[in-house]
Amino acid sequence: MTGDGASEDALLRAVEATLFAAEQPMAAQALALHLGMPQSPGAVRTALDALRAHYAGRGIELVERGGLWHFQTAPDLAHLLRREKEEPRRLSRAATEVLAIVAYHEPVSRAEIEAIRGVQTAKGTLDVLMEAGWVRVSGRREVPGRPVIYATTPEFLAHFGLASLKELPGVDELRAAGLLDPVDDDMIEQTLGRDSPPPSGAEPDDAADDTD
Amino acid sequence: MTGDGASEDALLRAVEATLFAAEQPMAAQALALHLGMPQSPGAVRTALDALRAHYAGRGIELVERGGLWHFQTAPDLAHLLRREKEEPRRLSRAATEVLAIVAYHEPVSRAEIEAIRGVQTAKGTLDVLMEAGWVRVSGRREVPGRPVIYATTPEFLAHFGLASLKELPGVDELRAAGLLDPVDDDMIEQTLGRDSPPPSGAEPDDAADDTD
Amino acid sequence: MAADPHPDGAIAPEMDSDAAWATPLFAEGGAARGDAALYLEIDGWEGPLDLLLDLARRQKVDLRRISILELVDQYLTYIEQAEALRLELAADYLVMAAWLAYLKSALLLPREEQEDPSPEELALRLHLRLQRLGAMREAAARLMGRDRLGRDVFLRGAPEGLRIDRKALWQCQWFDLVRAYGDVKVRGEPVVHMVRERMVMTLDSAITRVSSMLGVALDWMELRDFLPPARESWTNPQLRRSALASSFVAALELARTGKAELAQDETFGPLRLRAVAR
Repeated sequence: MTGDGASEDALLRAVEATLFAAEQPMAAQALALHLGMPQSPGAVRTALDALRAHYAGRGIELVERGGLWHFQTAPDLAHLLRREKEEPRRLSRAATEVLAIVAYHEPVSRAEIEAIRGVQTAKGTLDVLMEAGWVRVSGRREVPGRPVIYATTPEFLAHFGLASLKELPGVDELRAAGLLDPVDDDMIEQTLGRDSPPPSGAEPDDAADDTD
Repeated sequence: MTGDGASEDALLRAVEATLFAAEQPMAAQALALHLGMPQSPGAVRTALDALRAHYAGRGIELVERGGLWHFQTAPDLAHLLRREKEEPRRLSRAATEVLAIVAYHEPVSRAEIEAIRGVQTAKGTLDVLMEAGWVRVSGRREVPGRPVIYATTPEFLAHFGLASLKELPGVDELRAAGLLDPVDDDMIEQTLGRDSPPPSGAEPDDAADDTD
Repeated sequence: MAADPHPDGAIAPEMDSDAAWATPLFAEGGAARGDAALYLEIDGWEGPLDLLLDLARRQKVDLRRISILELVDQYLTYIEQAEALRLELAADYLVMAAWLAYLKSALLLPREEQEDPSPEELALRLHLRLQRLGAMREAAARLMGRDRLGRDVFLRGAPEGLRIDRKALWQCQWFDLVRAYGDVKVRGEPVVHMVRERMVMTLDSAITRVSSMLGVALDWMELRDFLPPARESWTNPQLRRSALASSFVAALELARTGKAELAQDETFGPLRLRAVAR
């Protein structure tokens, strides 16, 4: 603090550290008071300007808003603070079933999906499929209650490498592939006992006949 | 990101902004991951070194503590900042001694701590250090009784401004003088085998076994 | 510390701030407090090793060159004087005193009468223990005196924070999709099958049938007469029972809505119904 240069540098460092550690933006006057030099707000302002110039273009900048100074991350780097991290997650069994039903029966209402699956479908399951970008709301069915109906998206076809939904294997092909082999009675019992009943007795029948 | 210089500068700014905004110290690897370049921790390390050099002597500095990096105010400005900050927890004499023993001898069991101090250590003393986040249980020693062993944490290094345990004050001299040699297991066993406080009857034997 | 007659003894040092213990108790200039102070500070030590270390430092020489004999004398004097002042001493202080007295006598006895380990070796080991403790005490003081985060150096006061929005990248393979549909179909089919096998007459069809038959009937009719004739599929006893039950509920429903009236002359007797005249 002997020469002017040295004392200026010391003030610069003090202002820099104080603003860095401060929990709130600070006015030049408050900084001067904090640094024990209430008579020299001008010197503090000079230091603030010098600091602002030093940080210009760096990853951090010193900004003044309504007379209050604070450090912040450079605005063009704001995307670094909010980073999206994509985590691969396997679609749940329920969601896969719902997706398959939408693909085979589209457009289809939630009640119809439930009827086909034989169990109630959680609201979140369709949300997950829409978040994944594979299912969309395609309108409303013109029946009483005007239920929302769902359909697949072009992203769905792209993800599964399909030119169109017609490329999905038919029921006969599924049977040939052994994917429709009867399950044993215990399993049926479990399925029936575990899940809530379909919304109506008749619907599964109709819906199932659909694809034959 | 066209030329090398430009991309280096961009990385420098990104590392600077990220560490500045981070609420916790970050490892180079974590920074690389956050910046979407997990394959290039080396480039991030180069940027960190450049930044550390840039900030040297300023009011803020970039430091590495146990592999984790953070910005902090320059130590010589403590007098300007301390007045408004509350003092960190004051440690009891016993707690400071136990902390030093854990740091210089880690990993170390409670019996080993007691053997060095010559008194039983109150349960609460280690708890206080663990609550402060400076000491953690690091496992069990594979000897009869499988005693819990303690070690320091990255927070310990950060709090005391140590890049690593190698920077502990006087650690080389103490090691050269044999004062950090492992405490003999027999002695610990004897210490543990007694109901009376360890220093009492055990003392002469302890001392005798100590140097074997 | 159960034997410690000074309950504060175990606690008081814990309360001391690092500065408080590092300076007055162990300062080389301990002479300032005089001998009298020594006895009053019995609470100040955490066990005999602590006291021995302090005594060793009072020799005002490097800890490596202290005289064990002098140390032993100091300790024994301290214990004696404490006893003279009727201060109760913890057992560990007395045991240490006994051992030190033994060590002293061994050190003074002629060499050839010694057993293993030699008293010199015992003294050396005591010495090393004091050095170890002394080293840790100094290390602790130096550690506490460093530039500490939150006391001397500070992190950023108001960091923006890094937020990572986790976005699920949903994974599903073509085969998973197709197999899931197969599972749905397989699960659905038996349900359908069972419905077909358990043939029923629905309430709706019973109401339709009963009310249309009532419309043409002129007089009381027995409920059973409303059932479909037992031909073809209607011979199935299960289905007939279902039809009877449904027709009965249909009759009740028609009576409730005022379209029919019911009569039964005796318990379990035939149930008759007829249309209510408009």
